[in-house]
Amino acid sequence: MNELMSQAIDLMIVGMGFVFAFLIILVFATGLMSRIITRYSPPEPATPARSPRARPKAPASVDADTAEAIKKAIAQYRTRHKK
Amino acid sequence: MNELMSQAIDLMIVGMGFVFAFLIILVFATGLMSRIITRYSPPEPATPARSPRARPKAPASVDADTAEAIKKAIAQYRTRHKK
Amino acid sequence: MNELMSQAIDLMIVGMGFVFAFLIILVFATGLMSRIITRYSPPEPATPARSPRARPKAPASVDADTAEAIKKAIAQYRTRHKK
Amino acid sequence: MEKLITLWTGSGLFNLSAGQFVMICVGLLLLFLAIRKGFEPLLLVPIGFGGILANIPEAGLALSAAENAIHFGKPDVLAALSAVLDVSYQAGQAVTPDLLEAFKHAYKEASYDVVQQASVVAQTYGYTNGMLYNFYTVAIASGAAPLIIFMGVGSMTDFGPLLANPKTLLLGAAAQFGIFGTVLGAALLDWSGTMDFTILEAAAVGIIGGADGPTSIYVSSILAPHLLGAIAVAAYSYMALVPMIQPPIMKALTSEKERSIKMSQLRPVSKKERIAFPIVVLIATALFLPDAAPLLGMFCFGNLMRECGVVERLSDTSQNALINIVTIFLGLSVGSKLSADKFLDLQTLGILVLGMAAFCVGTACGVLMAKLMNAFTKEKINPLIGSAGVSAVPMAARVSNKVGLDANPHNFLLMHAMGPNVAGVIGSAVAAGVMIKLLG
Amino acid sequence: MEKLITLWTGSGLFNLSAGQFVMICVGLLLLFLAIRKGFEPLLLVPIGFGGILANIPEAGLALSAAENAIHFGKPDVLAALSAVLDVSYQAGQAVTPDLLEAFKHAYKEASYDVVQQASVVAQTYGYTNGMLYNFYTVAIASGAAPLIIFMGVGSMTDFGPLLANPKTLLLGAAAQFGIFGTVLGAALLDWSGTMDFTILEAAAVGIIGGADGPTSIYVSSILAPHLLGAIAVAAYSYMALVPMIQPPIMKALTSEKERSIKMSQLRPVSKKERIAFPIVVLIATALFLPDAAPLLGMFCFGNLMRECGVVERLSDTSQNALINIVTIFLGLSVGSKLSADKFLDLQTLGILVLGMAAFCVGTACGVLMAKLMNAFTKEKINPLIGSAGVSAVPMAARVSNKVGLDANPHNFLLMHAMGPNVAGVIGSAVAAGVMIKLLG
Amino acid sequence: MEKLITLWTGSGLFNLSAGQFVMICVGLLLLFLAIRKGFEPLLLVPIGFGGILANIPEAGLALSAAENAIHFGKPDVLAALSAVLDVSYQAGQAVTPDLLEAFKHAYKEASYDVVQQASVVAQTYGYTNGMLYNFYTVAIASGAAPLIIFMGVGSMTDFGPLLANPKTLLLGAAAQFGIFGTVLGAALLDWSGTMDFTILEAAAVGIIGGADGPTSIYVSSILAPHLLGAIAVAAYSYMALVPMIQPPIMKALTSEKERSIKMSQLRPVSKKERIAFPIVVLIATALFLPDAAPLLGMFCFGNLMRECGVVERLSDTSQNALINIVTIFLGLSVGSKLSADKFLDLQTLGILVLGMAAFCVGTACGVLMAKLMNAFTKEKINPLIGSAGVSAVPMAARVSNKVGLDANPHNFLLMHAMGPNVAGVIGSAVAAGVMIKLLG
Ligand code: NA
Ligand code: NA
Ligand code: NA
Repeated sequence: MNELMSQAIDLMIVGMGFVFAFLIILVFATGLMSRIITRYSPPEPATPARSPRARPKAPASVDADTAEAIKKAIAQYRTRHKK
Repeated sequence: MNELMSQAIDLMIVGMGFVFAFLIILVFATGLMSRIITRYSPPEPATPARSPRARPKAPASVDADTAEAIKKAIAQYRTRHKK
Repeated sequence: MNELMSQAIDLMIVGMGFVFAFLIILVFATGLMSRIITRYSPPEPATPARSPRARPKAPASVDADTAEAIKKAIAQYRTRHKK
Repeated sequence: MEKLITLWTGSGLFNLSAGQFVMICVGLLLLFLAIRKGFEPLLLVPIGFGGILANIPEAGLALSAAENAIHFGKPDVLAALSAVLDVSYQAGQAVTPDLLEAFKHAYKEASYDVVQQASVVAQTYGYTNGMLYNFYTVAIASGAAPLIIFMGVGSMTDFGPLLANPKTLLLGAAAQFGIFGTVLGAALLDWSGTMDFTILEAAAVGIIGGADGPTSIYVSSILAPHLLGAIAVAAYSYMALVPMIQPPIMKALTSEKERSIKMSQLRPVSKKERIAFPIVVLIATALFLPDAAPLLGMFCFGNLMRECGVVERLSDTSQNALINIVTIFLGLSVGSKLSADKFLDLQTLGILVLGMAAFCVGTACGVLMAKLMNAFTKEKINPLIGSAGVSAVPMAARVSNKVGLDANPHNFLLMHAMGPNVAGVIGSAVAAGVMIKLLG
Repeated sequence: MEKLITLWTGSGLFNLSAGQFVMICVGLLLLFLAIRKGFEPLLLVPIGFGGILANIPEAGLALSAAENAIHFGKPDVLAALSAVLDVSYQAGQAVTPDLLEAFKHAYKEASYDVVQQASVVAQTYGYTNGMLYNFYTVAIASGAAPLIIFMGVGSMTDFGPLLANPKTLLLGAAAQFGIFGTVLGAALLDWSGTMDFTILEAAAVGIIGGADGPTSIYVSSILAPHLLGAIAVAAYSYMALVPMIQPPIMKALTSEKERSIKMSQLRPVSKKERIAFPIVVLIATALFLPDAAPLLGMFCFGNLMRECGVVERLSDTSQNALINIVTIFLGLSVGSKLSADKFLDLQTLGILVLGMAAFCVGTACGVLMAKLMNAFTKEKINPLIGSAGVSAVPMAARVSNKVGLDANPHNFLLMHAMGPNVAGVIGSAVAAGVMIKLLG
Repeated sequence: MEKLITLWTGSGLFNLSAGQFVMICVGLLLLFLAIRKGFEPLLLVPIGFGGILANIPEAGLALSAAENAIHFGKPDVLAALSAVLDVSYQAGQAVTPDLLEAFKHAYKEASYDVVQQASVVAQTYGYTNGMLYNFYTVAIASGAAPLIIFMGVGSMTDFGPLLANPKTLLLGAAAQFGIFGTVLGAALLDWSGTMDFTILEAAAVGIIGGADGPTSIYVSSILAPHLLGAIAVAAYSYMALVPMIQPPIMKALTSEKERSIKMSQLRPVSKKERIAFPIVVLIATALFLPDAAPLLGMFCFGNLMRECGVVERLSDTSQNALINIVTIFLGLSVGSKLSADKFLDLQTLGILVLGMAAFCVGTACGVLMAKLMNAFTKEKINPLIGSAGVSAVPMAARVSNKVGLDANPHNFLLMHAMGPNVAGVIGSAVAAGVMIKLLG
């Protein structure tokens, strides 16, 4: 086994060890953080988990009048179909 | 009184003097500019003083068809309510 | 005739010659490209020549509900006018 | 095993100094103030985060290649640097903390050409500038970022209220007393032996009283870069505290009757006047104070783009994408100056105290100037709009409006206060120019 | 008192030279043309403003650190610079205007390495590069800004009309005669002894005839940077004047009947052809004229981003935020070259005259080429679209359309003229490549 | 005539080498994959185009001024360079290909200070850096572009699913085995004598297994810049191929029953937790792995801007205008490393093979880790979400969802897979930090 091999094996052991150590610490730190926040803060209206890397669409910008007209149109439509 | 004190006093006198001198010049220059512009130009529809650091919202962009449909819906709604 | 003149004449002959040569090559290359693409690809719905340096407007973003309501309003309106 | 030791001796926990720990806490505090208390978050979030990054042990994000090379102190690198920095060291000699201190000190005092040479030596040995150091060089040391932000502010500023009532420029002038008064205050502190300031440092601290972020950063990057972190933090913090700092002073200096003065509605201002104004300011700057040309020039350029009506695209970009991009890097760069050895110093305390005094003095002088003007003119102005002369746009104008409404619920001073408010921006840029001219 | 004198002797009014005064007026004129007359405002507003900034006395915004050091002429700094610049001067010797002239001249003629050394010396003594000088270095001297703008233009260009009728590329070729004809004109002026030009200067002036801003700036920054200001101003001004320059020439060279020729509707162009075209142009460039690769490469890259349909985000950014940001700094940087000693010169007059001639010759050659093509082909083209070959997108195409409508109110030539119009952009980039190859 | 010869001998056709021809074809292939097959087009369109530009003969777009000077091989320039680069050459001596090779080799091996000196010499003789070389220097060599993109990615990332189930961080850890396994694989190839790798090269190749573009580019720019082109191309290509690479491995390692495991709905996560998380990660980084601070710091900064809710402007800009601008230049810069002499090498083949292996190993380890966790915990997780731990956001999570739906059409795993998916980003940044610490 040449030097590169032993270096690579070393790197793998230390590297994976460290990655796991770091992320395990993070699991506990995150859990602790969540618990502290949940305990010491007033319950707030929580946002449900969003789909990542996608921002919520901007709200359809329709002015008040339009919205009103549309609501009426919908209401009208429903009323008619009930008949 | 040490040197720094005398430097600071100097700086204050010269500095405030200059700031006032400059802004007084600006008061006159601005007044002159406004008078010249008002005299030598045709009266134009002046814009009222806007709220600073805030730009007007972009107009709601609804395409022609939608607008047409909405107008009809509103007209319809109004007609009905008159009845 | 001084040296600058002869340089300028040289530059003009070589330059214009090259510009024409290059663009004539491009005429043929473009024609060839268009023919190859037209022959070897399935006919696709071609876009008509657009006005340059102007991008099409973004489609009006109206959410599904609104669109539905508007469709109904239009349908309703048409139905009435038929009567 | 050896590699595990490398990881451990290179970890933050192993190397964390007390100073770095405190500074990370300061960074967290700034984030808290920005996010929970709404203290100028656009700047204090990047500054606070940058401050934390700058204090991560061993990462050297805020250090130049040469500083990193000295920090790691390998004998052969030090030997190469010793020739450049004129520190006596020979390869093989023991590397003691004192020796490293000597190198650091020599680097700090080195002239431009020596710094350049040290940088080449360090990079030849494979060291690199930290990320934040690069950001600082490009954004602040070059002077570019504060000027570009000032351009963006210009393109967001409406001079209409000022043009309708140009006299209010004087209120913006008076409030700059806060700047020069603070310089005097720093001199007093130095005289009394409480803490040491040079005239350059005193001037840089004074500019906090200008209540204008980019101006403060621009001036301190020229006069006293080592104080830039503390000055920027103080400037933005106090700007956020304006609604708490100003009202008591305003009330103490005015009577109920003065606070109730109603001002006549502002005249409409024509488009041509709006276009001509930035050019008038530019020419006045060119004729009387060339040293204010970078600041006021970019400010007027931004405003001209806004008002001329033919370069909407450029104006939009300068007040959105461009200013946002520059703000991110400006903030991180300012944060890079929040290192323990520069911030955890008695001077920082002085800066915080003097900065607060500067705001108070500026507010008071603005109000008093308004009262003085009323003694000479027929058409009275409400002295409450004088406090808006410190700038802190648009916060100070809103404070004037609010205090005015307390006295008379039908008296809306907002538009009237916008005049002195933007005048304060011009005033502090002029004061900055004077200080750069006389001291720079 | 001494400080007041410092302020006064450092003020613009005290130091304003006649040349600077004239150049500030030129800057104001450019702003007037841009804002009131609508002359290419996106460029001429920043250029005009930059021109004013560059001529503010004592501010040195357009000067390098070394030029600023020479300007202020302190004996010890000059002594340090004299060794680098090889000017005979000893510390203590009197500083005369002649001496400063000698330093300035030596700096201007210095090679790259000497300029670098002078810069280090000046910065060691505390002088800094002016703001506009920094902008120029980053934006134009590096070549980046014109290329990035060209990329943006590429992503705003629709090659559809050209692809539908590739023959119109020849019209874009013919119009480039304006470029080379102008080089000849400059040589004639030089020969007649009216004014002096080198071949590099003549070529840089000729590129005005390309009627393409970024190409003009790119070429002149390589061949004759000292003329860049005048060339850019001429190029953008004449592009704005196209609706006045072209119609008389077009009418003089065509008969009423020719102007009324109706052209058949353009065939639809498939998405695949649009995607393939920039790649075809790129490969042709790679094979035949590598020196045009920066310009045409970035142009094709922009166009490929536009047409490929899978990188909408990048295409949008390159035609909005990015091009706007770069335009601001490009304009200010061009303005930095509007300094009195470079602009107020007989050559500038020559540039203005020759630039106008270039547009006229290009227009005429485009029209004549169209007539020549009609002599050989069955399907006639309206010779009015030939004038669009000078580029000046989309102004020249609109002119073709308008003159065509005058002759026949039902004849819409706009789309047909867009082909030669964008061909003109390619043509002038090719001409630029040839000139850089042969002279650069 | 002489000028015609200049044009011809300077044309691409005359100078095209076989290697350049092949690389231009590779560039076209990348464009084809990006545009027609949808392979990560945002990066591969600029990379492919940059690759073509870099291989245009004689244009030297990807070369430094010194490399261009050597390429053109004028005797006086070589004589000046010979002193700096320590190559034996005297003015007048014949310029042979071997001699130019010697110069090129000396430049490649030169230390930082020598490279700087050679650059000054070349620029003194009028040579300039190629456009792509400048882009590479500013964007990648400085480390800025990958970090800014990482900031943008941070501001587009939602840690909600991860916070709801922090255990999934372990899946992100396990998948990094792909990185270190690949390093071992490269060592094996070297041991077997198939191809040569140094440990730095092996580590840079391994990072492909991180399935994260900016991390790969950042690490390889530090450890093995000459392999950057091949590594970036492999990383982005395999990320695009994730939907083909992963499913067979996932199915082979799981039973139908395991694939059908339904997971309980994720708990809602409060805004405060979202704000605190990036700060927790930052502090953990500061304490345990300062070398990951640039990557994780910028990532957390972007995420904090997103979640804190008070800097919407900055967050929007960092995920739109800023990231798009940087992506364009990052892509072109990566393309500049696709030159024939670096890419057409046996090592590239090794990189492609090992990169593929890295993805497979990472996928497998993620799945196996999930199964292992199920052996110890009560609440079972669906092992299919383990494969998402390689990152390749959000492609890998979608693959988990799709394979899950194949097994049980009512089982939506997307949200559950997002946890390990973003954990994979953190995991590979940590792995990058470890490698930089131990080898950089
Ligand atoms: Na102020
Ligand atoms: Na043209
Ligand atoms: Na990963």
